[in-house]
Amino acid sequence: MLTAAIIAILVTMALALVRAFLGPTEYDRMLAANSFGTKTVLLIALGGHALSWHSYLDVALLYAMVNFVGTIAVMRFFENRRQDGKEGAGGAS
Amino acid sequence: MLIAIAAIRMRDLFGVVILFGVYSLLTAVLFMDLDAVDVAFTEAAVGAGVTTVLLLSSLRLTRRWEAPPRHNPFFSLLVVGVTGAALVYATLDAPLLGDPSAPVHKHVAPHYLQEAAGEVGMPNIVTAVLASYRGYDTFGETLVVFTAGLAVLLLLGFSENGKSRIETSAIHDQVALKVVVKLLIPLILLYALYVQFHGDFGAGGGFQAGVIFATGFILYDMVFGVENARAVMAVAWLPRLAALGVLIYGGVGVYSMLSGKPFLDYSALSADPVQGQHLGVLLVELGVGITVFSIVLSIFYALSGRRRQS
Amino acid sequence: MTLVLEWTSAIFLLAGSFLCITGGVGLLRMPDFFSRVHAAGVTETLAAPLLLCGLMLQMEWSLDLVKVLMILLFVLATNPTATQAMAKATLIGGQKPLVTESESTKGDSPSNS
Amino acid sequence: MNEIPGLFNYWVVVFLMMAGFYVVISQGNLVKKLVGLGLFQASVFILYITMGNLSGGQAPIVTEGVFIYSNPLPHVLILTAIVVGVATTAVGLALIVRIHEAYGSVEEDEIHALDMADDDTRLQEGAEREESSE
Amino acid sequence: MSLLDHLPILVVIIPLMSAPLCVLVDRSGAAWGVALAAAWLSFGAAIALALTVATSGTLTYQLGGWPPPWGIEYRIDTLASYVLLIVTAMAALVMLFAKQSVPREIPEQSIARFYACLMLAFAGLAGIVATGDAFNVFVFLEISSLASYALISMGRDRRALNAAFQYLVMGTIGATFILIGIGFLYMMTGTLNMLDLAARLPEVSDTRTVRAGFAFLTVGIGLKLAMFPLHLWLPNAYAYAPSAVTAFLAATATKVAVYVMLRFMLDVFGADFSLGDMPLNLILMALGLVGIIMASLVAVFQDDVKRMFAYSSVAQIGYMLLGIGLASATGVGAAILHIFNHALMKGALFLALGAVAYRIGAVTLGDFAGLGKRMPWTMAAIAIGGLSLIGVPPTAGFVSKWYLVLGTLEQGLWPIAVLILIGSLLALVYVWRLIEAAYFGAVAADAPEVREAPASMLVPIWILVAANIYFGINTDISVGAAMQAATMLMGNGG
Repeated sequence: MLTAAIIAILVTMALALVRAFLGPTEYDRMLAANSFGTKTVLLIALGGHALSWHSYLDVALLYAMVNFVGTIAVMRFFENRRQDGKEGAGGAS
Repeated sequence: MLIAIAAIRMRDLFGVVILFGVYSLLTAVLFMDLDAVDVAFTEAAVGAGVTTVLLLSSLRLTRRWEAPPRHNPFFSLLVVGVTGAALVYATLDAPLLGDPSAPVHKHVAPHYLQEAAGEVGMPNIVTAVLASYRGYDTFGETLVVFTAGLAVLLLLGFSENGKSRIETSAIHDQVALKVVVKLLIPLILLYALYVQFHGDFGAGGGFQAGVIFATGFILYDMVFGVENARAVMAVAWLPRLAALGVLIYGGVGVYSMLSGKPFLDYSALSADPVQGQHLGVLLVELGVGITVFSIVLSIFYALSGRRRQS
Repeated sequence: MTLVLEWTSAIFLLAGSFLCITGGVGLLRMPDFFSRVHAAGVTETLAAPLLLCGLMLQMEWSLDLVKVLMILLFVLATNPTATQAMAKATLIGGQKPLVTESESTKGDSPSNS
Repeated sequence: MNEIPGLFNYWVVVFLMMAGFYVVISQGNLVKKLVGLGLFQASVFILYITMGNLSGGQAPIVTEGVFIYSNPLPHVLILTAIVVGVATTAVGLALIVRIHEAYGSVEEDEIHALDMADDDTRLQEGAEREESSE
Repeated sequence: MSLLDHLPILVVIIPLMSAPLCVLVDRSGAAWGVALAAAWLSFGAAIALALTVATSGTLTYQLGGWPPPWGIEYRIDTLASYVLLIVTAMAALVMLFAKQSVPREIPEQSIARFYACLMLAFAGLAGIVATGDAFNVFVFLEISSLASYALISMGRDRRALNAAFQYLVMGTIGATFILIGIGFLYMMTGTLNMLDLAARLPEVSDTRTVRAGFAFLTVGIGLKLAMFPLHLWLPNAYAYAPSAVTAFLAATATKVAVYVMLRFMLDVFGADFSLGDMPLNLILMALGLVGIIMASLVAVFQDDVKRMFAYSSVAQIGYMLLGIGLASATGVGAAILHIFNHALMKGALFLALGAVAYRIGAVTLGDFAGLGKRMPWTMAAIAIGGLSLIGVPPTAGFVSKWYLVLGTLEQGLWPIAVLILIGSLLALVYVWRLIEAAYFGAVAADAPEVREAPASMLVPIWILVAANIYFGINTDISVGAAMQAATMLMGNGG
């Protein structure tokens, strides 16, 4: 049953990756990356258990944290971009 | 692989950075699979975390879109092709993956695996080798970090008043975010301490702990604004703190030298050699942790405190 | 007892997997950013605890269990927050939710080349 | 994934390495160059870790009941190398920020053009000075 | 263990530990004091070390008390002590020079950090020379490179930034190549200790992996030492860095890279493998020659004097590579000798240029007009350094070129000897352009009043100039040590 769950996570990761490639706006990429990160946490937690890796949970916890911090860092990136809107015309419609 | 190709093709640097972070995550998973827990841990904290944050911070200061390529890529492709061919050529005689008869597993490593637990007295052999057998390399590594911090400070310096940053951000004044972050930060710092002192038994150690600790502060800075963060941790003290970390590490070495043992011989620290090793590794990891924490944080401040100039 | 545990765990895992994939498909197929946030955020927030609960039910009682619990709490705390913050940031950043028919959201995106 | 036979892992590494290397030498954008450098280095890390792997091995943390461990030495080396890599990236980023402040651009070609313009003006100044001295 | 036993590590540790101290005191004067003391102490340790090695042979030092293939080992043989002596001596002199020069070029609040970086660069170079562990070379290489990127970027011209970035990219590629090379070696032998590597390599030396590892190491080190087609980063980096930095790096950084090359090629792989089985001797010879001619030609057309001498450095590296490529004890000896002599002359030249820049503010050829009368001591130093660069008899430059020509003639390669002479002639041309401007050029009417450089600058410059002449006349010490080191290197491998 773990295997099934892992496969499901892998499929979702692939879907998220496709979204990250396609864009079209940077917000989509951010979302996809965030979702991808969460899935990685789950993957390590489940996969680590299945393959009995050593201290995989530490890594998973770290990932969960890094993912959150990374997402916030990305969001902070937007703030300035909006003010000098000339260059980052990507998202503003 | 796909990510790498996509990262090359994409001209939106922002996308490149995000994909690079994702790529780091995948690399770390691969490291886990190849039994390199410590490396995966570090790669996750550094590659996916710190590097992404730093790249984004500096992207904020520079331009986001890349100009279309103008060069004929033929020459580069040729160089790359030759190098690649050399690499493939090299792998033809290389031992297979996981082959137990490969020279790497025959010569030096078995000694570590058999003796480290007895000589250094800690189950995590990576930490034992890192901090004791090749402790001097790690001292060098700490100095590399220290040098990098110095270099960044020389180049950028801290902006003198934190007010220079315009505080109308997309995540400014988000109440839910602030509350959650406020709750999380103590947890993160606690976790960093756990990683710092658990390095003897599992994945972790001074470097990773320093990064995580700094991440906590970076998070605080990003959500609550630069003035508040700097009130907690005065900027001027960061380089000194880093120097202190290096001095702790070096001091352990000098102490062992003064007591008649070679540089960084931790057995000089206590009457019982194994006890001394333990104490030495602990102190050394502490030094690494302090240095890394203060350098990572000061690099972040230096990059993020700067105002964009056009 | 073990049988019950196994079955519960299996149910949790299956439900989690299902949600996970649903979220992924939603992330890919939804027409604009806000619906994608919705798809990804909502499913993820439920899928992660489900999967982790399923995992916890399979484990023995040890320090690791506590760690999984911590991951669970962490994900539970950060995920909705991040999703909400993202949506808000996007709204501030100038994206408009797609209310009626799609006209302009895709045209002006010079990002991927 | 451990069953991937023989050398395949190396070849993936080689491919990644070359991708990173290509970015470094062919791209004109300085930020992207740094990302390429990171890619290049990360793939070298994988190379080291690959050679340290031992089939059926466990992570090199002494646990009861486990007798085969992977080689810890490459792990140690790569820990150091990762740190070196991120240090380099940080310094490179700081340089880029300064370059952007000084030139207003992070494209190699544009910077080069600006430099050439600088040289020209400097030569002219020098020539004028020489003329005035004669 | 007495203090004497700790000498190998002291040379490296003193400057290393002084760097955090510089940051802690954070005052320009005090930081200078700390750095100066550290440099001179380290120099003293290097002298003591050289004497010990000369009497009692190769020294080893086990870091952390772990025996070598498991721990890291420091190994000081004749060659290492010789190069250490050069590096520490240059650092000590540059620190004297820096007192006046640095406050002029660096903003006040970063001076302490600047000295810390300088000390780190210095310690990194010393660490590379002293170590006997392949991976440790990489770590210390990175310390010194990172520090030098920062140092170069401190130049006042905005192009210093770009130069530093170019150097960073090239240097990191080089370091990564070295890392790949070391990885392949480790893969095939399972060890990182150089001595152990040398012992275990012959078994596997015909595998393709080792050959590729060899190639990667060569290219990587070639990037670091600015071997001819890979030299693009060097002229800009040297031209725009602050003058104290240029003097220090020009006199030491590439020399240490040459040392690393010698160490790996001849010690680890063995002369038979690298110069016999692999066609490295031909490649090095060809690249060395092309480098000499091309770089000298470019140097002739430079207007910026710093840049001119930077290109001349590329050419001089060509001489060293040529010497190694000759694959004989005389050739390698000449190369080692040239490391020493080139450090002397380039140190003197760049320090003198720094003094000129200190007084005038720029160093284009036009600025030199009439300087012979206005800064007589400085210009005399430049003139003698230039003569040494050309290789005129009573100077040190002559000695190393003489041995180089001797080495080529030994093997009957007289066309190469002719090319060396052509290279010297080109050097004559560019040095002459400078001297002509300085002594025969008319002073511009509106030129500002210029005084002689301050004494604290002249002293280190003239110490180096005196050394140039001394080692040109009394060749026993330098030649003896170089030849001994060369025989050892060739003997070990063959």
